[in-house]
Amino acid sequence: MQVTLRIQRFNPETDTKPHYREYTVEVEPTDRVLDALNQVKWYQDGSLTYRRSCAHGICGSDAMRINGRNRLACKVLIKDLGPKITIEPLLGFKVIKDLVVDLEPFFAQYRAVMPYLINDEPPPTRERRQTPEERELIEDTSKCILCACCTSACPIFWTTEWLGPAAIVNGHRFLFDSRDRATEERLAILNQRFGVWRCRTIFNCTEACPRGIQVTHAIEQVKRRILFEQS
Amino acid sequence: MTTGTVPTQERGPATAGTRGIAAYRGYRPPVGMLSWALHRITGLGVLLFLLLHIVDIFLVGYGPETFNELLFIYRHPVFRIGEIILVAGLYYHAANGVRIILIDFWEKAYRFERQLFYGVIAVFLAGFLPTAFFMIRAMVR
Amino acid sequence: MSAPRPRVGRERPAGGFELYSWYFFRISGLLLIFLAITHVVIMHVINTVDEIDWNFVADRWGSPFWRAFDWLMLFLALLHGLNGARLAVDDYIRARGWRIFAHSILWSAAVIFLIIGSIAVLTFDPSAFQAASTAAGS
Amino acid sequence: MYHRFDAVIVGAGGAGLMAAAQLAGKCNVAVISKLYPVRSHTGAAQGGIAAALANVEEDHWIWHMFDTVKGGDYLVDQDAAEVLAREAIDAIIELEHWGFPFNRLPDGRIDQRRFGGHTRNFGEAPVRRSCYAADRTGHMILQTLYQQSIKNQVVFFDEFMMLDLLLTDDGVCTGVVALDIETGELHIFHAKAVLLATGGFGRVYKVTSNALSLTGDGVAIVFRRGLPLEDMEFYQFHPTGIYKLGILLSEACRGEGGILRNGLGERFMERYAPTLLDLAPRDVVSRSIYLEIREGRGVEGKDYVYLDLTHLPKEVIETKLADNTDFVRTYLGLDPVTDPIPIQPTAHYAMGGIPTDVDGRVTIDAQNTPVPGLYAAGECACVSVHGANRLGTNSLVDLVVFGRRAGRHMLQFVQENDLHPLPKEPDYRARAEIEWILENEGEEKVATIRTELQEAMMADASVFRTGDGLRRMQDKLVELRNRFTRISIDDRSRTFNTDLVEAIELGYLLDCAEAIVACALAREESRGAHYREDFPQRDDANWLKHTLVTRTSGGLELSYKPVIITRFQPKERTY
Ligand SMILES: Cc1cc2nc3c(=O)[nH]c(=O)nc-3n(C[C@H](O)[C@H](O)[C@H](O)COP(=O)(O)OP(=O)(O)OC[C@H]3O[C@@H](n4cnc5c(N)ncnc54)[C@H](O)[C@@H]3O)c2cc1C
Ligand code: HEM
Ligand code: SF4
Ligand code: F3S
Ligand code: FES
Repeated sequence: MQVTLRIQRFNPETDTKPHYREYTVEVEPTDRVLDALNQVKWYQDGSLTYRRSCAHGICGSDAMRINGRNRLACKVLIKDLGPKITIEPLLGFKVIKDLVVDLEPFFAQYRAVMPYLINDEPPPTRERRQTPEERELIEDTSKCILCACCTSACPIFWTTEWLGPAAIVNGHRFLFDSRDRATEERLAILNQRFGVWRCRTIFNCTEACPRGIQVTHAIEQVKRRILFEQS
Repeated sequence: MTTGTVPTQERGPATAGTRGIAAYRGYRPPVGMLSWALHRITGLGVLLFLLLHIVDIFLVGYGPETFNELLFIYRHPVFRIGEIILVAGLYYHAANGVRIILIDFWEKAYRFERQLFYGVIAVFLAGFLPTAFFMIRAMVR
Repeated sequence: MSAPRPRVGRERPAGGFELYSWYFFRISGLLLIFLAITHVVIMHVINTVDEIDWNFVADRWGSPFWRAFDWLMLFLALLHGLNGARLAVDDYIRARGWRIFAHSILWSAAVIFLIIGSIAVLTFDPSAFQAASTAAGS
Repeated sequence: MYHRFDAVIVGAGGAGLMAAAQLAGKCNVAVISKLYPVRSHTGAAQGGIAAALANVEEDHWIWHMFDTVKGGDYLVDQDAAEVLAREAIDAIIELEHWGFPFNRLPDGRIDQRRFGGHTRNFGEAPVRRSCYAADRTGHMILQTLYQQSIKNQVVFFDEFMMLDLLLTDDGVCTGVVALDIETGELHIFHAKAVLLATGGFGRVYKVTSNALSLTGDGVAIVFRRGLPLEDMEFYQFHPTGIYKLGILLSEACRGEGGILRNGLGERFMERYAPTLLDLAPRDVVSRSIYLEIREGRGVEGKDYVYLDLTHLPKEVIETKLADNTDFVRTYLGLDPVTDPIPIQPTAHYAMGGIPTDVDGRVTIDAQNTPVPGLYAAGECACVSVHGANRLGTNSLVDLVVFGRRAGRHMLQFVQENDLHPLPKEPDYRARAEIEWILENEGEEKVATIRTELQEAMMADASVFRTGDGLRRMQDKLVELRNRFTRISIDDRSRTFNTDLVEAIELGYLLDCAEAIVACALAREESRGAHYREDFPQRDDANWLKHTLVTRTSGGLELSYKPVIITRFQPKERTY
């Protein structure tokens, strides 16, 4: 079937402002949007620029705005979108070129929550014990692939500076890990002015997450943790 | 290029790409975003009215003449319609406020995000329609 | 190129302002449901704007209960609403200078309106006028 | 731009990050990666990581070693397999201490499950050896290691693509040249030691489970600089990839009772492996599917067959195979509960690559002479623990065990050695390559050449090989290489030029393909994943040896190196 892709283009070397270009490609209805982009890049206009790698939704490279929603291009099929598809870069980040945005601020937010296990106690010779129930607490948030779909879907992130859902999800991943010992430092970070309280429970993040992570739920769990750990 | 932990956010100048309020135009809202936008707009709207209301209440202290002279404003049809909208805003805000509080304190609420929003609409209508009925009746009389 | 190591010392979560603000939203919001909605019902359902005049207010404020009721509503709604406006300011006003400016306006407004409102509700003395108006009326 | 480090690691997948963890904080180390580290393909691995922890039932490292050797059709270097099996246990515990969220037993220890080819007591019965985190084991390894890198303040150069390896005339490695993709600038990394961990090259084939970015860069660059590659003819095809997409459907589907059916609805494995049927080893099953397709019994005469799960209980499909079910639903719009799934063998894993010793040092000959300062680990390397056919879950072990060893050895190396001066004009080759591609005017398209390469490799150098097919492939490669000199790309800008990147990657793919074909043509026997229809028997008398292929001015040169056999003498491989 034929689809028309309306793609936001921007080349910093020649353009001052982003503009749109349309491409018509012949694809199968069951093809991914990424396949359609590849068609354009490989056979029509090699200068179209976007990130991609795994092509099946596990590396997080190709997060972009597809018909107004943040998606992974490799995880949406053409047939679910219809014959006209608008593709734009993620909101809230500096555009480097076409669909490629500067994710450095995103990773800086991620690093700010100390996303690693902290436990200064000398480890046992074998594994640290953790029950399946304790493990279950971090099942959902440990699925995060850092694709930035959630953060860039959050209206609070568009307009102001805050940690954003993805960083909080990764904070949650360690806060709720029974082996971690840095609860208080993490809570202190997340309790800051630009921490969890900025979240207005808008749920765009949850809707956007391609891994189906209950992002808002995780943020709310962190809020409750701060609330109850406080008193 | 990334390095170790950088605790603050660094953001380059936006050469292109949408940031700020303009971003709203480009994002297609699911219900969560709609409910929040309404909550914020109604909250700010009610606040604006409250500020006005404080001023007029202040005039009560200046005696019946001063105050009663002001009351024609309240009885003006435009203002009365405005008040109906205000009440609508307040009711929505109140109902949605309860929804937000539920999400915050009830562990399982996130599973019913959409249902809760529909509930908000239902509660809102249940409260607003009768109130509006009385207000409109008073107005046409 | 490499940044300073994050603190790894133990530290209690600071009882942050944002946390209390968040809490306040919820508590005041719940109280406001009763206050504001009762208010609306009295003003627009039981009575109508046509019936409300100075005497109505004077009568109502004859009771300390309604004074307390109205004052509490005023106090909570004002702080709740302005706190909400503060969030909006934080979200949409990014330039530091403007942000500080907007915050000062908000907090000044809070103080001023709280004072005016309190004066109106708490110091109102109908008898001063009632004497005059009965005199004038007869 | 010029940078100086003690050690530079190229590639931020499991192997690269594991090595970085050994060096961070102890010396001045940088990690260069053409993708953001968390985008590396290690994140795609599902099944698990094997180690004889014996948490669930009796197990010993020597059983693991045996399975590895047998699985590799005895082409495995047994000293390396021993290291792998012994150190796996340690490495898993280390990962756990770093926060890896393994699935657990009720008493809190790491849970383990069965996986193809892993057995108790030298082949008696399946054993539960694979440690896992749901079906996202690779994702968790990648995340855990990246998290450690952040903790250890590792310096990353993200979206920097290595273009050249700096070797002095006397064969010492002194660094790498890399392209900053974002700015188009060349950077010279001057270092005492370099580790290559650039992953596999599944993209030489049309249908593959590998990422679009897995183009064998490290392997090809080493090859271009005149160093040998080992065992390139051994490339594993996983039997069940989603049709056309190549996305992997785990072995567990068949473990749970799934059946392969051809276009006529026949359970065709009865013909090829009457006892083990659908659970025969990967190489055997892939061959059978391919044979059905070639004989016209694919579904609707096309090049796929069905994986049929419809007779399984719904809960099994929904819970035990949840992720696979999600893939099928998302990408095929089919429901495994009611529909058979179109599958075809998918290019999966390179057993061969850059030859190294057990410390990750890159070696150049049959005597294992190391290149001072050059290391390799992960899928791009060939320590030879996988021999002719890798067992499931053994690759992740390979990454952590040999990534770790390489890192440790590098640390010692950089502490004991001084920085070697760079060769003159270190970046002239890389610069010439970029300028050539940016300026070339021709009528050929990169994508067209790449597609033809992938299709031809799929036809003539994949599961089944013949002398004729391989020679045809050789001619095709000559043609493609010729046409490659006449490419022109659309994007001539410097900023984030992925058109340029894809052209460079095509060059690497051509190199890898050339090496595969040359080695496969020479090896006149069938062993593990290498199956020659014209030589269907394993031939230990002549071919129990590793292939080394080197590019010289006179073309490709093949030589051989003995297999190290310590504990287990080659036997017939029956399951
Ligand atoms: C779908 C799938 C499932 C799998 N499941 C399992 C399993 O269950 N168990 C198991 O043991 N194994 C499994 N494997 C195999 C295993 O995952 C891989 O072999 C392994 O992850 C490879 O790791 P690596 O570190 O060598 O490379 P990768 O993780 O592929 O990383 C390569 C790195 O090199 C970088 N790079 C590449 N070229 C350049 C360049 N020119 N310049 C700079 N950087 C460069 C990339 O950016 C990347 O960071 C699976 C593989 C696939 C494809
Ligand atoms: C009637 C009962 C009310 C309830 C239950 C209620 C509840 C809430 C809650 C829970 C919030 C916090 C939202 C969040 O954290 O995301 C909030 C925000 C807000 N409220 Fe109320 N509220 C009520 C009345 C009012 C009134 C009377 C005003 C106006 C004076 C008001 C103005 C606001 C504003 C401006 C915000 C900020 C909105 C935002 O930033 O998104 N509210 N309300
Ligand atoms: S939480 Fe989901 S949307 Fe957000 S970064 Fe992680 S995977 Fe992406
Ligand atoms: S969209 Fe934003 S406001 Fe909260 S619920 Fe999600 S982070
Ligand atoms: S390409 Fe990896 S998530 Fe889409």
